[in-house]
Amino acid sequence: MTPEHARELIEQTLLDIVPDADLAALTQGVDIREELELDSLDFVALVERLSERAGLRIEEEDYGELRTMDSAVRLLTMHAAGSSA
Amino acid sequence: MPSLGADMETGTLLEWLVKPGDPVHRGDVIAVVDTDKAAIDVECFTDGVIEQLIVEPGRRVPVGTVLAIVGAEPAGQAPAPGPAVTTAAHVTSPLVRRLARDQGVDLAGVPTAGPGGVLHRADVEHLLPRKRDRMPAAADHLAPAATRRAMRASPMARRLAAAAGIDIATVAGSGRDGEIRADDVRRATQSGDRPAVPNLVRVGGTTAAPTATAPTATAERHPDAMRQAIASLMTRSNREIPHYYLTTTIDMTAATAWLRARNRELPVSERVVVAALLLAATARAARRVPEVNGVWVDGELRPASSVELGLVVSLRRGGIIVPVIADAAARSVDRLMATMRDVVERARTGHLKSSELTPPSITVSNLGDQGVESVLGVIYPPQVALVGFGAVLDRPWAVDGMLGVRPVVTASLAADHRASDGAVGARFLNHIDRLLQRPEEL
Amino acid sequence: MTAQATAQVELTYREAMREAMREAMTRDERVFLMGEDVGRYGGCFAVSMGLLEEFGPERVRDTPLSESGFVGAGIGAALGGMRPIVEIMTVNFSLLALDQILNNAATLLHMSNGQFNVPLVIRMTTGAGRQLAAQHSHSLEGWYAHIPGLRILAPATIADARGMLWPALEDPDPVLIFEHGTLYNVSGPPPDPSISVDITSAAVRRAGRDVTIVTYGGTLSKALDAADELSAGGVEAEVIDLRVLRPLDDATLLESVTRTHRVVIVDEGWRSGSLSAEISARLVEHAFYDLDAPIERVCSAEVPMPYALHLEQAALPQQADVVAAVMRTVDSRA
Amino acid sequence: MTTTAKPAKNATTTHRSRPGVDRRPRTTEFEMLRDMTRIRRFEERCVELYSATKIRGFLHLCIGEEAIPVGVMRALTDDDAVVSTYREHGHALARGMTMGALLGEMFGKQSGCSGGRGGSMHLFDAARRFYGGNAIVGGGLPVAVGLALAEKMRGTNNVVACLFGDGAMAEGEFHESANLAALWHLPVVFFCENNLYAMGTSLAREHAQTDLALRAASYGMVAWPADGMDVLAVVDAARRAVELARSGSGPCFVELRTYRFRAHSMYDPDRYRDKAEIEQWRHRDPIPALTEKLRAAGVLSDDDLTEIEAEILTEIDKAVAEAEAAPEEPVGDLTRFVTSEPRREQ
Repeated sequence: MTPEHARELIEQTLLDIVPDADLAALTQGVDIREELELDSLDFVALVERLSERAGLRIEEEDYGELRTMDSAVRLLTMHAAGSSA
Repeated sequence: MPSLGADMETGTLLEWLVKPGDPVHRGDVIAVVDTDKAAIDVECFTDGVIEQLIVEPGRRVPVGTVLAIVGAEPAGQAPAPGPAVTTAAHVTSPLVRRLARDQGVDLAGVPTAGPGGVLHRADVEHLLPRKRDRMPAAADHLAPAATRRAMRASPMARRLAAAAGIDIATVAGSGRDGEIRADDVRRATQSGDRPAVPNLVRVGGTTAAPTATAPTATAERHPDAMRQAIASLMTRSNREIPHYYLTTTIDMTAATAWLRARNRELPVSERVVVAALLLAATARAARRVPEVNGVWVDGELRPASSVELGLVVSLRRGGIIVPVIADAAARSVDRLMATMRDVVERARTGHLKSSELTPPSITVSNLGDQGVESVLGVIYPPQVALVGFGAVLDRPWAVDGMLGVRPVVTASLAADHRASDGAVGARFLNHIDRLLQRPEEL
Repeated sequence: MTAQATAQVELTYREAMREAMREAMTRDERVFLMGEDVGRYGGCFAVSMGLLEEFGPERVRDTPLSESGFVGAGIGAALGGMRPIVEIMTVNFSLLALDQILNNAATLLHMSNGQFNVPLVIRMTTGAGRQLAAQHSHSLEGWYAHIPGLRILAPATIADARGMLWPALEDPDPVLIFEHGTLYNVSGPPPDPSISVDITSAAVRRAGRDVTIVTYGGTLSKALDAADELSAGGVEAEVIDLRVLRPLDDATLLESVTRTHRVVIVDEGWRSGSLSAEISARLVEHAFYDLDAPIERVCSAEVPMPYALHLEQAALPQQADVVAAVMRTVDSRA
Repeated sequence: MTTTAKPAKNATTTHRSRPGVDRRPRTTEFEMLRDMTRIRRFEERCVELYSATKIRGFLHLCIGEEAIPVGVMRALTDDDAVVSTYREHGHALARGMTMGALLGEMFGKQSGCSGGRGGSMHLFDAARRFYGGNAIVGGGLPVAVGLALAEKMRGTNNVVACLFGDGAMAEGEFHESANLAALWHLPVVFFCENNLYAMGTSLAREHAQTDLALRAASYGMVAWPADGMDVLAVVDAARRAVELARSGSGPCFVELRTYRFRAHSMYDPDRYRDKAEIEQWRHRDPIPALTEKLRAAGVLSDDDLTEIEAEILTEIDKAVAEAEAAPEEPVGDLTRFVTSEPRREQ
């Protein structure tokens, strides 16, 4: 999975949960949960959909990787690399 | 006397077609009876011999009264089980027995007017106190028209006056005929509320947000309608409810470890978040402490029969809505998780069902999600408690004298001092703590 | 025949109901439409136009003029495993089928102790306002809302016209859908298919804090116009669209009334024994101590609907009547 | 002066001569005799129970018309559907519903086939596709047409038997139903039990054209009369009509000419019929008629009759005891099934 594909997938999933989210604000180092005010239920929904779409199982230990957009993209490109696109 | 029609209560015996000593067979017509509608033949349902004609022609008797006794056939056939029941002293019909039972009359002692010890309805009725003279004279309980007019106050005005402890009669009515309205009472009590302030929500389920199915744009043009509703609710809550606050810090090591291990086995879609455990523990604890699970109405605590758990949900465009999870104490952690996800998602898209907005018996605020350490909430009237959970954070923690780092959560209770006092509140929070130490039993 | 533009900018109420029927018949082959002139003629109000050509005479059945006959047949077919949609041209003719609707459709499940369900949907046009005079202008949905065992719907918006039919067909009990005659030509943006439409709750069409206007079906637009007029005068009216006339969504009504403390009910039925009477009674029973003014009702005049336009308009509830009623609740000096 | 029909033969209570040997021939005629007798004895007991206020409300008996339920139900399969009227005890028993279910219903008990909610006029049994009695004269006809419409649209080859009286022929719903059924070639058989009276109104005072079969034929369906007092004739007519309807050619109408020996209902003084007419019809009582035929053919003995009566008496007594012992529906369930129960949350 390419970084561009991963980023697009993450942005699409975020929009599912917060339809009017301002994705531009998620610049380098910005905490996604704080910026979009995601509570634990939103976050578990985000993880569930990302796992489905990326075809990989995101464990609770990996939650730290989903803090910022860059780290999330890295997580997907690395782990989902092996999975079929 | 057989029942020969749906609404037949009594019948008049017109004539006998048999006399004592006559043999009779099943299906023979033995008498004719008048039923106010027509003369109808009366059949005999047994074979036997007429022994005695009890009721003489011309008499009106209730359905079920024994008209005659059919003796056994000489061939020793058992006497026919006639409809009447022979008690020791009297012969009574089901109708008479039911009347007696309803009116609480002991049949044994009732003198019988008819021959042969047959008890008739009239015998029972004349024992009952006559109803007519016990009715109060119709006129006296209607207040004379004049005084009634002077006091034209709306029910709400009366309630506000009573709540504010002032005599409604002293309030000047601004209506055309001197009607007294809520605003008049507010002005009288100078409670400072602007007359136009929306009145407070009396029923729980503080939804102020219009449901999303409103197609017209106007619903959006008045976001402050919700803000005002919340504002007035909070002011009333603080004014009317004597709050007391308790907080405790709960070691979440066992809970988070159990959860993490369990989630690893479950598919991602069934993963359970900490909030579900906190709800489960609160619901179970609330079931055990009625003083925090109910409503304060008309000066007394009314404990709820089940735990109707209100969940404070913050809406994306600001404002809050408090859907209720019915009978939360009886739901497993998994079902609470599923229900919570479903209800919160629908709350945010405005698809709550009206049944989910019924008054909760206790409410939980879970602002911990937003990283706040502890939450001191304001109770939603008429409830008597609000539980707040902060975020689960790693904190230094002493265990058997050794210093370590442990995940902990601050749980707070805002409670109504009229309904419970500190000791009860503390017992409630400690119970939540104990439940969270053995998450597998939740 | 209205042009069936593919990229539809606007959708009429009639097209929304037609689309709903087409979707239902496509999704479930047990669903079929039966009624007078629903097939070749395309429906007395052109709602079922084109369905005969698409689904054939077996599933779009023109019936003889035998309301009791074909409504009873609808009940029997529902008992027999089908999911019929029976169209009675107007509520005025439904009186000929009242015995079947009341004594069979509404009663069978209870009387048979739960053995027989009647999953039947009956659609009929209702209401006045098109100078059809007394026999063709009745508004009797309130009668049907009196009968236990029936669910009564009054779609007032395009979204409800499009969305209510499918859940109604899925309901194992008989559902009656009343479509106000003046709504068929109303057009609006096509409803968002992702938003599911329920057939259980009322809807707050306009939030407001000073008074609650309760209405349904053909009088919703008049209530909303009255609310706008009132808003200019500083009175914010909340408008509730009942959507479901039985069972009534008491919770939504009470929640609103306990906030606004003033109520105006707008009902095109005759005042005596009308649905507005029932709603008023419930509010007095459950929100008595929150009422700051007597409940107002704006209903049709209790007359056989006259033909002449000026008389008919005088007999029907109008925007001005609603505004006047609201003002009586807000300021008793009005 | 109404007298109930005497039992076929004055059953003496002699002891069965040869215990253990079951030599009864299993011919269908024998079964039909037993079924008709079973209906008659059941309804005779209902008269007693009504007089003793155990059964309330309205009670409509079919004594005298037993050939029709026995004959018609024999022509149907388990998958066919039956729509009846308030004079339905015979139809229900012949369709296979138990005496306990019927008496429980008339006693208003929970053990009744409708849970005690319907009473004598509203007996329902989904398993046997018995879509109930109907207290509205003609009310069942459109429903039967609808059931047949469903059978046709679902491509089954089931038939719907719709039973009703001559009174219903004057209802608008007969006209609408007959026309719809013929127009859409539906598999429904209209069995008209013409007992010459619509409650107190004789045939000639309720119909301008009293040839009911002729009237039905005018709707474009096959229609013919048959002797409703001869169970063999009824079976034959019913079979032909059901086969015709099952073939898909459309509805049929069979006018079964019959007579009820008792009043319209327990509430009817029956003054509108003269006794001579009743006596005259008694001579065509379907039960003694079949009894004589079987006796003449040497397939029926006194012992057989005694055994039939004893079996039926036991069955009735058991049903009465069951009904009396059965509980009433708890008042708390009053509103159950007004609408369907919401699907249980998992």
